[in-house]
Amino acid sequence: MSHKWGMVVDLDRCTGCEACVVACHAENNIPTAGADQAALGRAKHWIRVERYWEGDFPDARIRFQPVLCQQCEQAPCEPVCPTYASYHTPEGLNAQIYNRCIGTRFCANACPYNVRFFNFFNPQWDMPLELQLNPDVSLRTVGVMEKCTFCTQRIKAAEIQAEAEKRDLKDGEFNPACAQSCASKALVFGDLNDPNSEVSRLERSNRGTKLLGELGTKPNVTYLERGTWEDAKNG
Amino acid sequence: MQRTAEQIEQDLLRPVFHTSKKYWVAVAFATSLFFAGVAAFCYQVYAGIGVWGINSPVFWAFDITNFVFWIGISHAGTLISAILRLTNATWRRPVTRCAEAITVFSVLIGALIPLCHIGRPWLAFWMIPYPSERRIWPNFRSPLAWDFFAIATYLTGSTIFLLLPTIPDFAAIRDTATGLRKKIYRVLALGWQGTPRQWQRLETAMHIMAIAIVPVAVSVHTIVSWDFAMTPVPMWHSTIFGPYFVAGAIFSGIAALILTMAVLRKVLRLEEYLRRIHFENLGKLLLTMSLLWFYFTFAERLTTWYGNAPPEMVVFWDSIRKNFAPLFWIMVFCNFLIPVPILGIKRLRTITGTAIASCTVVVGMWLERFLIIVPSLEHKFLPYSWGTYRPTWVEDTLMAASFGFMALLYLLFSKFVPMISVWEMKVGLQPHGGVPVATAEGEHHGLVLEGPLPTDVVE
Amino acid sequence: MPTGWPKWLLMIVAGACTWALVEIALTPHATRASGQSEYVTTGVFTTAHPTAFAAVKDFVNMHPKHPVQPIAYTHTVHLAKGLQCPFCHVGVDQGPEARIPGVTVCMSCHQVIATDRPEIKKIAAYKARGEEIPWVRVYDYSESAHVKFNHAPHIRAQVDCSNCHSDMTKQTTAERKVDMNMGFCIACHKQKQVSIDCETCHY
Amino acid sequence: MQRRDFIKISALSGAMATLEACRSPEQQLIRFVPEEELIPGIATWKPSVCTLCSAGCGLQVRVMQGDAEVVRRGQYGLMKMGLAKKLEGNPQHPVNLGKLCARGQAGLQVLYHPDRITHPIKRSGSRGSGEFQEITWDDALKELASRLATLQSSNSANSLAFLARPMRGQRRELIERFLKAYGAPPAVWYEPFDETVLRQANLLSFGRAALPTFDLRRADYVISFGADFLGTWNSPVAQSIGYGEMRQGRPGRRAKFVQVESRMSQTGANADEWIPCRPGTEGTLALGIAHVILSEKLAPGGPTSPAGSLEGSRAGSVIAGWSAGLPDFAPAALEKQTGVSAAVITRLAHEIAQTGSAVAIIGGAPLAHTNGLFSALAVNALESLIDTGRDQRPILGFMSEPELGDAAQSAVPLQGSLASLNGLAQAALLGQPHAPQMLLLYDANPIFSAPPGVRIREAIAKIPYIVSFGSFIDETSAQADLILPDHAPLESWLDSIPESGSFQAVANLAPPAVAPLHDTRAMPDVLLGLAHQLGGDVAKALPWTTFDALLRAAFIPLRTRGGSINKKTDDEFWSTAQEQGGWWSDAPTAHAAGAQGGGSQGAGSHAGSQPAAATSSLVPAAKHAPMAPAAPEFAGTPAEFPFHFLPYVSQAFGDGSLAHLPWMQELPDVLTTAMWSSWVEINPKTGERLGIRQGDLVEIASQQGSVRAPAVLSPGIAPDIVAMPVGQGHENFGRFATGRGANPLSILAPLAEHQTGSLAWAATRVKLARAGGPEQAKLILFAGGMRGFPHEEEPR
Repeated sequence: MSHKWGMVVDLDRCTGCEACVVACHAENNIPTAGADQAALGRAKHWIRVERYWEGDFPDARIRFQPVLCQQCEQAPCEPVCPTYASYHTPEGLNAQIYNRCIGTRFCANACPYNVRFFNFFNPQWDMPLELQLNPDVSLRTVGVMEKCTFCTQRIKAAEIQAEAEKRDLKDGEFNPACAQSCASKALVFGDLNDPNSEVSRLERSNRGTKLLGELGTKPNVTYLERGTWEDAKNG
Repeated sequence: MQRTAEQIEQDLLRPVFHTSKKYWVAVAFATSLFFAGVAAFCYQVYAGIGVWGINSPVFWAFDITNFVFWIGISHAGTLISAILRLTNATWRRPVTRCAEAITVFSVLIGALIPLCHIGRPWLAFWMIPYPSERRIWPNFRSPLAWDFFAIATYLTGSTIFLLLPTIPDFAAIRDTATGLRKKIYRVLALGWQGTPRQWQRLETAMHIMAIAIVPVAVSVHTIVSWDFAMTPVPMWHSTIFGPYFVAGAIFSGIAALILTMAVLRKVLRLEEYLRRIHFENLGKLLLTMSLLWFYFTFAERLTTWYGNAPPEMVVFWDSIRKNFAPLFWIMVFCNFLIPVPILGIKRLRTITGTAIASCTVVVGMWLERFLIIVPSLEHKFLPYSWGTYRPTWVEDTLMAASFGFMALLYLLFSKFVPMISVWEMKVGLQPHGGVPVATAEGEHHGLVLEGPLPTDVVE
Repeated sequence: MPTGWPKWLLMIVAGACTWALVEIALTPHATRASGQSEYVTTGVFTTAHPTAFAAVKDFVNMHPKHPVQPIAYTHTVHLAKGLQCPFCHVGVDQGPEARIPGVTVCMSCHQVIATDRPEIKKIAAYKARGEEIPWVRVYDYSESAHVKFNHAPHIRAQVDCSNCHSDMTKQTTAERKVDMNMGFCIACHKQKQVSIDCETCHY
Repeated sequence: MQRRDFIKISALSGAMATLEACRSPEQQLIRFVPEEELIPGIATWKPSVCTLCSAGCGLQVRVMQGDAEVVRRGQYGLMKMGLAKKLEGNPQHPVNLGKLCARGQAGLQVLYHPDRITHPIKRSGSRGSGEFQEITWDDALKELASRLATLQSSNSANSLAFLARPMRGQRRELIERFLKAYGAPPAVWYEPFDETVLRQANLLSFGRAALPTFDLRRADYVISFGADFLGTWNSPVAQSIGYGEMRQGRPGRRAKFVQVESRMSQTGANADEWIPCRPGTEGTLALGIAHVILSEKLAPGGPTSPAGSLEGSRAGSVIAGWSAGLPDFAPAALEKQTGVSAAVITRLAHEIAQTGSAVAIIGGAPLAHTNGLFSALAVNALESLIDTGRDQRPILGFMSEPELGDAAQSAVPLQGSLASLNGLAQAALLGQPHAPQMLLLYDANPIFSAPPGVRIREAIAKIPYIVSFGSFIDETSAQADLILPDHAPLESWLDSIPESGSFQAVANLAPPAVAPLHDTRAMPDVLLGLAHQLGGDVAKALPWTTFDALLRAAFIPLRTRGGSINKKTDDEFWSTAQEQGGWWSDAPTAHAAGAQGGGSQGAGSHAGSQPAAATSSLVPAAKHAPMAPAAPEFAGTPAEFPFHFLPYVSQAFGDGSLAHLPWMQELPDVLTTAMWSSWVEINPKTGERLGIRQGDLVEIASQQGSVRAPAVLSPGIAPDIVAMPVGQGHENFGRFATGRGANPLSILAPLAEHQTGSLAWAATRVKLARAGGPEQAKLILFAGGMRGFPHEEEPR
């Protein structure tokens, strides 16, 4: 049975701690842009914790919302790429093939979630910071679009391991860096084709929503709305 | 007082044979602009495209604005001259060539810009469908791939359309020139002898091209508009974009044409040939397009406002009330409020008048493209990821260079080819019509000038 | 260039061109991600090519066919002696990379065997200095290929080493006999009916 | 554009370097024979310990082979070696259960930081000029040893001072023993945000001078007074794990969470109800709630539970008027004082009473007022009243202490660290008879983090000889005469004893995860070496030659304590402990916990599962006279300084010690999304009143001085509060932090909590004025928009 990787983001568990953000930087060799570039709006965070204010003092509230690539089934970023650099893998991921990318940036415009990031310069690390780079993830060069891959290198590694041991992948056997580091278990990753996996169980929750679902992009990431104390009390 | 064939030939071929100091200064200026652009591009390739002001989420800005702008300009020529030829509007004769020239050059520039704007220009050839051991073809679902083919077709088509009617003039130059020049033009003239048979062939070819080029032109700008309309971006994802862009393109095209003519008229001293009537007629056309443009803009904005979709309204208000309001209203003035009275009132529809109107339109149409692209990208669906855009000197330089390049190409062209079709003007002289070598065939080929020249031309 | 062009214009043009060239020539230099062969010591690590020339070479896929090695190692001899590849190239059947043997591996045998040969003496000298043999990489992917090749699955799938490294029994020091371009990989993958999905290798 | 220029330049030189390199890259550097043979491309996971905060989480380090430029035998060269690629939580570890916070994961960049001090250096220019010259370890140690010897022989050994950041474990032990044997006064442990007040309060209320542990996964109602327990306070990872469970871990049972604070913290942002209250009145508010519960006889957890009854609550007994039912704390009376309406107070009391297991938490700003201890005791009293532990044991409890051998961990002192730092400063400034002649610095940066009133800068300038063990040049170590760089944590033997975050006793232990990159030496080994050279008592007191020997001696006794390791021989135990990343006791069973928790006593006598450890710090409650309510005092008059100044521990930088890590600099702040800068949070109304817009430059002035930073208008802060994150404003801390932003600690008044003498960092008053436009301020925000939660589909 082929896999369909998906994620559930429980907005009721998310504390906005941003451990996922740093985990992603460490795992995926995402360079730090530096103050000048960040000021120009070129900071790269494959996963970001969006936060929105509601109300005013003293009734002010904040809503946290981790946003990463939604790995849409009907992804607007895919058809627009003239070179097939952005395409749909058999396992339901929106892959970005760096070496095929010529940098038209069309996909980034088409993405309604703004989760595609462009290499405006060749990334650089002051030595010896480069020793921390993960050899399992390629280093994107200038003019190339990049994005969340659901840590495809981890998926590949797990699949190769399973193949070596002649077995199927177990649910929760591996996780993307973000889900792996999430203390409050707000991010749950797994195989949506496996009805018993935790992710598909949670996806069926009645709190489930899709981000910008009205655009018909059919994301493989599901958000679980915040609950309230009253709901819980009333059962 | 009518001019004789000799005078016409003499007047129109003068630029080819005599070069003024002013001309070289102009060339120098244009060239320096162009090479400034080349330098800026080299710097961009070396340092990374980050030296532009583009950022996340505004990934397109000046680059694509200029691209759409130049492709738009290109609709002047071909479309106009093709339609005028087909409808056999006799006043077209002095106009067509400089129109067609504009087309070819602006398409050329428009096609260059995407090559400069992509992140890895050295891989642009992947847009070309060629068999490789990788067994990967371009993605034919991508509007950019469509662009590539449409523009390639348009470029070849309009080039042919420009060169066909110059053949007899090349021949004319060949006959008068001497030395190296003669050799060159002998080649260019493709052995034109002006036999009835050749005239007939030329005629047929021009007819075919005239008919073929119109749908191509329309499709090109429709496809350009689809670069935007095909993506779920607020205010981009609209069905009106196709016709809207085509209309806008013709609009800006005519304006550019009028401007060029006004300049040529002074520089090449063609007052005798580019007369008020030409500007007046083109002015009328411009007026129509201005009204049409306003209609489209109004329709587009009204539907958005009525639809009241939250993400679209953000862009809507941002462009007409907030950050981009100044640009937006300048655009409305330039494209509508200023040109319409000038072109509408006959007394103002003078050569200067139309030239001024055209100026504002060219500016306005550039702003229109900018206002379509940037505000939408700045405000996509998730407020958290909104951004802003400021151009850098590199982008400014590249833009200036695109104009410089246009001027340069035009200047060089005017050096090698008479900017007004000599033989067509001669045709205009025939009292009972017919081609220079009097032949009955002429009548069947619409080459004949029905009746005498319009009075205001003759006066 | 037509005559009559003013001098200053020519200077502008020439200036612009040369400047552009210099700029390109000084494209930010690179080192490889740690774990890969080429390593240059500078203050900053970037993913770009060392020089414009290197970039061009990479673009047209030029590689040294037969790099000169510090030790004139002979695969022929060792393989003839019945050594198996994984004996020295440890890890080739376990993970993505194969280790290129260092002095410790060599000396584990040559402590006693053929110690009098000049090449062996060289190795011994390296060991004495506590230095590693600076082997030159033969097969490698350019940074911009973004290829992630993993030996282990291929070996499990009984792909013979010689498919990609040609017959080592006929080589002394390794030569780049096989041009490992994408077509080469695809052809084999198609023939073996395994995935040719882009992301199988490119990520 | 400096950064890009810098890159350009290095690119240029680099291009040159590469041109030679192109000929034969291998000739560039000699290549060393690897110390360990790793299989390339295959990752191994090694245990380690996170040292970036006091929580003491267990780590797993992903180690892979790679080429690194290292120093061996005093020679630079390339070596294939194990390189740390990623830090993740240790799944077995009782505190963080395989999870890790943002700061912890950035520990990697401490190891590979480009500004690390790579070899011992000696001051060559004038002090603080930042001019140092390289020096060999032998020379450096010889110099230090001789100076120590002379100091001792001239029997002014007690003029040796040791200044370090508080820590729990064998390093601390080693330092204290060294000083004791040498004859020097105990070390000065300083950090700006110390928890002395809370430890003192817990000692009085619950009999344990330790930070509390919360079993949030069982909580039904959480009311937190200023404690940022999901972000930076106590053991955030452990608490976040519990938080997730209490929200959605139990189908149909979702806890309510109320946060009381004057500026919305990350934790407050997650609350179901956020209640702003006047600074320093949190304790009063807590007693108001208690009043309602007591007076209306709302017995939480049902009438059967005696917790509602007045007597029996030890925590209550230390509050004056408790047994009388807190007559002075009627909600109506508190409205003006606390700024919270009586209705709300009453409602909270009723809600709490309804739910089964409720918990009250206090931490952070409320403790940093002059009346911090009172607030803490008040909340503890409320806690003991409402935390009935419906099932098994109370939510709030204490971690048991592992009984390490010989070098048993000393109890954390209950003296506020500001007081001890003050002592040092005064001694130096006044040149008292035993004024410090030599200062050893370890991992503390008081010049940055102490309030100016302490005048630590002048004090340090007066000390003749300063030695730093720091890995980086910071404000304080820049003053050093000799710097002996320590290994990075991942390169050294680590141990620590978590104070909270689990109910098991935990002793962290980890061998080096990777070989040292630079020519550095572990501080403990250096101290042991010095002890050996000094000889005499010092050598006797520290017989070990290396730190791991000391650790082994300390850990071996745990073998007989059962717990996570069950091995016959000491060697087996020792190696297993290294593989596991430490030792921990078994999880307390419900029964045992019940006994320990003493359910009916409320949280009365939470204690560790080992009586010995529990009693070690127990003091009779009766000894302490009941505490009368105290109003907070502030530095500055409301007239002149209309705003309360609230510096807060930064999400990314902690107390500023992590500001040099690029990942942390580029981490968008949780609430404001600011990067690479510092900022001032003010209420939009206040901004309107003073004509301050988002991003404008504002100046905050206190009696002590003033700082400038860009303004962020935040609805989550009271109009009379000005808040500013701590961490930026370093004048000398590596390329990423130096000269960036402003340091709020530099305008704090040196006010101390009255009872404990720890820094009252929330007690300063300031005035606020616009100082410039956005172009001067340079506020860098990651977020474009801050309003308008995107429309989502209706829940299915």
